[in-house]
Amino acid sequence: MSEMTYLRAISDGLRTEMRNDERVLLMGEDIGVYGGAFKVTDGFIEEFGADRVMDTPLAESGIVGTAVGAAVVGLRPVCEMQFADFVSCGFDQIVNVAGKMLYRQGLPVNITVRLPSGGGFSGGPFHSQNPEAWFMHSPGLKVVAPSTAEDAKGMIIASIRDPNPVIYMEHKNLYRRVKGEVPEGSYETPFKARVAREGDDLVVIAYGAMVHTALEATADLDGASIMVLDLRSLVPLDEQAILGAVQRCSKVVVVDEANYTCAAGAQVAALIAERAFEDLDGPVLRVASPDVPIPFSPPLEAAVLPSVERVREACRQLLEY
Amino acid sequence: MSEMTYLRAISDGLRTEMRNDERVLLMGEDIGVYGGAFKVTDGFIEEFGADRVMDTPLAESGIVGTAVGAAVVGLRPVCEMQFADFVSCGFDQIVNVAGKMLYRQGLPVNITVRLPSGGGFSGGPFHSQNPEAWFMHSPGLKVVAPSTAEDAKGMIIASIRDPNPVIYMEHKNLYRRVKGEVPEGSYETPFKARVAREGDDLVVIAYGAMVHTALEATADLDGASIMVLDLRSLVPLDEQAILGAVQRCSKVVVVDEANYTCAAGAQVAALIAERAFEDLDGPVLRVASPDVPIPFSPPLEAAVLPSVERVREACRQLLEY
Amino acid sequence: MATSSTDVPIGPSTPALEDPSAQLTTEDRVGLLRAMLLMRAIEERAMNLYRQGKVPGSFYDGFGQEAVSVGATWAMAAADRLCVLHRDLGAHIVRGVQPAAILSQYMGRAAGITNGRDGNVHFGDLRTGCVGMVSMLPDMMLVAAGMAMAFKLRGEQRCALTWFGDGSTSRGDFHEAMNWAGVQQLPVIFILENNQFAYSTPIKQQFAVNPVERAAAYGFPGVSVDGNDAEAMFEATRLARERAISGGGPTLIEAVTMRMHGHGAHDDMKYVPKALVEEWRQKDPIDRQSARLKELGVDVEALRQEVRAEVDAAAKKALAGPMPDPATATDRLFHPREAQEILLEDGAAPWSGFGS
Amino acid sequence: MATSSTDVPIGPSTPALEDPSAQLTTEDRVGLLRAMLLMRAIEERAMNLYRQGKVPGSFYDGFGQEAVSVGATWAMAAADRLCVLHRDLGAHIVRGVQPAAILSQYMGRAAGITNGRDGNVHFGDLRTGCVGMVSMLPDMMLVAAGMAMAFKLRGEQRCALTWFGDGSTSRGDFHEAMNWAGVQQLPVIFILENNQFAYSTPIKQQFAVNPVERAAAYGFPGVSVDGNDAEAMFEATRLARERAISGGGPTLIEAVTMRMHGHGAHDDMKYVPKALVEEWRQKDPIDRQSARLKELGVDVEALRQEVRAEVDAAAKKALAGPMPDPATATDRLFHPREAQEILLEDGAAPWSGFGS
Ligand SMILES: Cc1ncc(C[n+]2csc(CCOP(=O)(O)OP(=O)(O)O)c2C)c(N)n1
Ligand SMILES: Cc1ncc(C[n+]2csc(CCOP(=O)(O)OP(=O)(O)O)c2C)c(N)n1
Ligand SMILES: [Mg+2]
Ligand SMILES: [Mg+2]
Repeated sequence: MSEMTYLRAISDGLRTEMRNDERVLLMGEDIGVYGGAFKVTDGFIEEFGADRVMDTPLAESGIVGTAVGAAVVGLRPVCEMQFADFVSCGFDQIVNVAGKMLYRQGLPVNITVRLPSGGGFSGGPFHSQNPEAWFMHSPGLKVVAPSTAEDAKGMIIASIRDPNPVIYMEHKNLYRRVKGEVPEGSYETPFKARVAREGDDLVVIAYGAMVHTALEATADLDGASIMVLDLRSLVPLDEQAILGAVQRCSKVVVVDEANYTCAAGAQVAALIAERAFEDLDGPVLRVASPDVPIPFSPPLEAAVLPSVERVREACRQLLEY
Repeated sequence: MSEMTYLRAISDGLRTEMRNDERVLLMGEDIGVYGGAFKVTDGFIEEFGADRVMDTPLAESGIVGTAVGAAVVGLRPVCEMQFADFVSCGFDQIVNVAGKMLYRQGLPVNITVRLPSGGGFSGGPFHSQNPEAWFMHSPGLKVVAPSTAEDAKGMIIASIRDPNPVIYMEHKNLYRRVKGEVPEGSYETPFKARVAREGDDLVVIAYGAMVHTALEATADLDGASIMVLDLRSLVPLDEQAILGAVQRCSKVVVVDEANYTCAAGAQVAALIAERAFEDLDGPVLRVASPDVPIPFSPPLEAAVLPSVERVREACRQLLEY
Repeated sequence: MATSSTDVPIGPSTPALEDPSAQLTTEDRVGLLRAMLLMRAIEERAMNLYRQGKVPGSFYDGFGQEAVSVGATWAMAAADRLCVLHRDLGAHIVRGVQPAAILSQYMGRAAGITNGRDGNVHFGDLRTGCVGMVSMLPDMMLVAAGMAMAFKLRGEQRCALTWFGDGSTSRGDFHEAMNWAGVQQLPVIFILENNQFAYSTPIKQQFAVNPVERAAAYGFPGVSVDGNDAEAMFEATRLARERAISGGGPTLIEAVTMRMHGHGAHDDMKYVPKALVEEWRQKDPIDRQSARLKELGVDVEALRQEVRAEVDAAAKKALAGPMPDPATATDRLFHPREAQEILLEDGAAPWSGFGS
Repeated sequence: MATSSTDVPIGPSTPALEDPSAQLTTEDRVGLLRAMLLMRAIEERAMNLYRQGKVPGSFYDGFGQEAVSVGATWAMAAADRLCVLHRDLGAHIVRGVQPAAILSQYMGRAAGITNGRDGNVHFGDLRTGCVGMVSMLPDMMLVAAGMAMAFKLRGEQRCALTWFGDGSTSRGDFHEAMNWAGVQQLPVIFILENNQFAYSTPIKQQFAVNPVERAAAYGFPGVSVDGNDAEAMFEATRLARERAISGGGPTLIEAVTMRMHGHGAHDDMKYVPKALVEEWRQKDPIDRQSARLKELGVDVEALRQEVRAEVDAAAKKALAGPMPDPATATDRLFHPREAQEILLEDGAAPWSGFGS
């Protein structure tokens, strides 16, 4: 065990798996000599060489498409999009080539696509997006979103080992802000939800950065006993854990940093409305970003991103219901 | 008034608006000399010339990107994706360029993107998709999906006149199957929901082809009085109409041809769970395609697409609740 | 060089290839004809089955372009990997896919290569080293480049090959793949199947200059070949493969040909000048190869009959097979962690030069 | 031609342009220098404000590349339209955007061009005929091509111009735009700003052959220009514009230059050889233009001071402005039907040749 940041935990997971398995290869823009825009792969090229830490042309479709090719002949590419926002430029290769290959042809595509996502530092409309729902709506892709350093490492390893294409959401605003004890060596975190805090009166369901917002918002809320469920995996979605939490708490707030409409949170809320209706003791409240691009200027961005205050308000409203 | 197919109604709307407004220009693959893969623009090049019915290179990003450029200097381009599935290749230009321009820069982008969508005729994984939820989750885009011939015409005209980028979903399985009386000349259908059938015991909420599935499924269901709400517009979503219907009926089935997770139907169900909880007298049931690519072979496709029978079952289950 | 429907030059004049027959035994040359005959017979049968309502969806064929896929694939080794496109059924045949499996595929039967999950030529049989194409054109160029990248990284003497049409060159992925292959000097062969139309769109609306001219500006050679000559296609591909596996990098081959049927079964191709079709009918690749073999004393008629019988039997077998079980419709969305790793396997490589 | 960090040739040898000064009055030449000085002074000020925490997010500049945007924009007419990229602040300055508005933009103030909705150079002032760039590179090439397409369709004598970097040429949209412009022979000017790096990636990892070589294979000329010479940039762009508006089609101009700062403020560019930076420092575009004007007897020092004072005043004004009101954060997602149509308006076109 040693304490490290969420960012270093991702690096640690990548390094561990690269040492374990020669088939693993990293691809992306500026990940080699420069060590990545966020320095996740700092020092990697020295250890693993330019062939396994590949500085690619500025071409997201190229990165994903060639990774698919390399995967079906036995490599295990891990692609980095410099920012999650640029995944729109590799979108077609992900949803149509990688996502559908196994179902159609029986050929698994073992690639991992890392998406540094999320807002909170004035990245503006093109460096703050949370595009996970696009991929949740595209069959054949797994989508995971760790919130802690320990899970960040365990889930990058599990993603690489998973024979399917995995979209690995890493929230930029957790990179250096979140630290934790991380086991040494190789381990996997399952693609299942985790109870971040036990509680009985109400459950806040969240993932990624919003887990921390939820924990902070509910750490001390008028003495109520509030559970926080960290989904960790969005596809597969741990429906059992969600339904179990609702059964236990009867009141639910779903928090999502992404834009409101058709977000992961919409799916979770819809699931609850369909399968846990009888357990509900109040509306399924949602906190998410409104449907606008994430603005640049701090007061505007703060007005848009879900805040501790907004989560707290939603919980209060429901507790009083 | 004259009776025409859904397909001809779209043509009629396009022709009407092209005669009305010289700024309107059609762009797409094989839409000119050939008249379009589905013949929506058959005969157009003869009337309007190759400059206004433009056969483009096979390049979806190019189609959308150049349309954006043409729009901001005063044209009103209507882009056809040959099949909705290929929109993944123009995805970035739609979500990042067209969708965010007004919010960021104050510059409206008046383009319409026509997406022939949906399954039901063994189109297989790449000619059957319903990608509307991707765009609902991308701020700055309007998304509409008419289900009748009259609305198909009125909404294509309204889409062209709308100063914002509009994703116009036209369901291929309605093209020749659905006919109706269509007013002559120019008119607009508002981006609001429509009651397709009145009813009090239960409401089925649907859009596009699923409106017809819903109507058929509930035409005679054990004598129950079943409302069918045709959303018509997905962004903006007519929340008032949805909440009003729930208030009136207390029981809801949401039907969606798209894949289940994070679909339009998830958003509708989540909205109801949040804002109409007290009106609900039973779970919000959903019928949608399971999360797999739409398979080619008829028995497989039939097993995946929402059927009259599945909608009927969901309604029965809820009526008995 | 061949006449084009437009005023866009059909590729640069390429130095004449050496006589390809030096590389080909009579058996090879018969094999080429046989594969082309099979391709045509299977597609004709499928078209009939389509008209009878037995092939769901749409149907697309490669009538008149048989030499492009058959000739090129004849030059590929077992360990090479291919992404086969929609006019290239011949590649599957050469790699060893059985006619009954192909007809089952078209009809959406359980015994089809994709078990009914995908239609028409959207298939790749893993056991033949082929990745099934997606519809989005030309996405597979990047997948082929990626396979070649893996070969190069591992120091293997193998190459990847893919096809794409003239229209497909307009999309961004063409460029990303060409550029990637050029920068990394990958062992990949790109075959531009210039059949002069993309659906209804003639090449002059796709490009101002023939894309084969672009290869040089990506750092590798582009050559134009008579796409209706299976032996010329073989030879150009053989040379490209030699360059590839000896570290010489990619090659772009333009196969100059003509789409002799509509885009799909529904398309009467009114937009194509009749004279152009007539002109190209004279250049039929099967007639050309038959004439060669007749000169060598091969009994081509017997071969034709043999192929016909084979396809008859295949059709019978395919028609007898069941449709897929609807209960399986949602299976195989994800590959289980505990299941065995699945990778592409080697395909047939019938060329005598491989000594097999 | 200029030295490159790599062994990729930096463009073809282009026939020397005629002496550009024939087209430029002394006032023009001073105007070029003035705009470059303003660009540098504004960016230096912004960098300071960034270090003081007054510019949120990241900060990017075009230090050492001022001639590329200033020179090219000087050749643009009021009715022309531009998509300005992230090293090209000079274009905004020439088109008439005020320094205070730019600094407000960087600081996310309400008075910024995007009212705080977007950051740094991601802006376009509608009143100057400029479309604000998106981050996704090089998406704006297609937008520029689309504007040019509209001009051509309407028979207007106008053109569109955009910039993009060496790295941006690797993406599919580069190709789709080049091809579209070539097929339709559009009045568009593409300026490839080859500053030898894309973030940390040197050009030899982006392409095997300089992309300016590709223009010919799209059916239009590609020319290489000394990107550190504002007058050469002006002249090349003027000629390209003449071709464009007289129906001659697109031009690709490679501006050979060097990124003299890190990719962004956070980047120490350790990956760039020191000698290369030193070499290019000798070619500073502002020094070059200053030397020319000194020879003509212009008081360059006075100009510098004037610019400094202007930027001081602008910074003061910008700093005094409020941040945007959070209550407006969700406004303007859609343009109301009943509101007035908004289109790009004409910008400033200071070149004396336009007689303004
Ligand atoms: C990205 C994309 N857009 C549109 C289509 C629809 N489409 C299918 S085939 C075709 C024409 C392809 O032309 P070409 O590349 O020349 O191949 P050919 O069919 O002539 O062999 C089109 C437009 C597609 N498959 N992919
Ligand atoms: C599609 C896309 N992918 C990644 C990025 C992240 N990114 C921002 S600038 C940059 C380098 C751009 O290099 P170049 O085009 O040469 O322009 P320069 O910054 O050198 O002027 C990268 C990779 C981006 N903006 N767009
Ligand atoms: Mg073709
Ligand atoms: Mg650069």
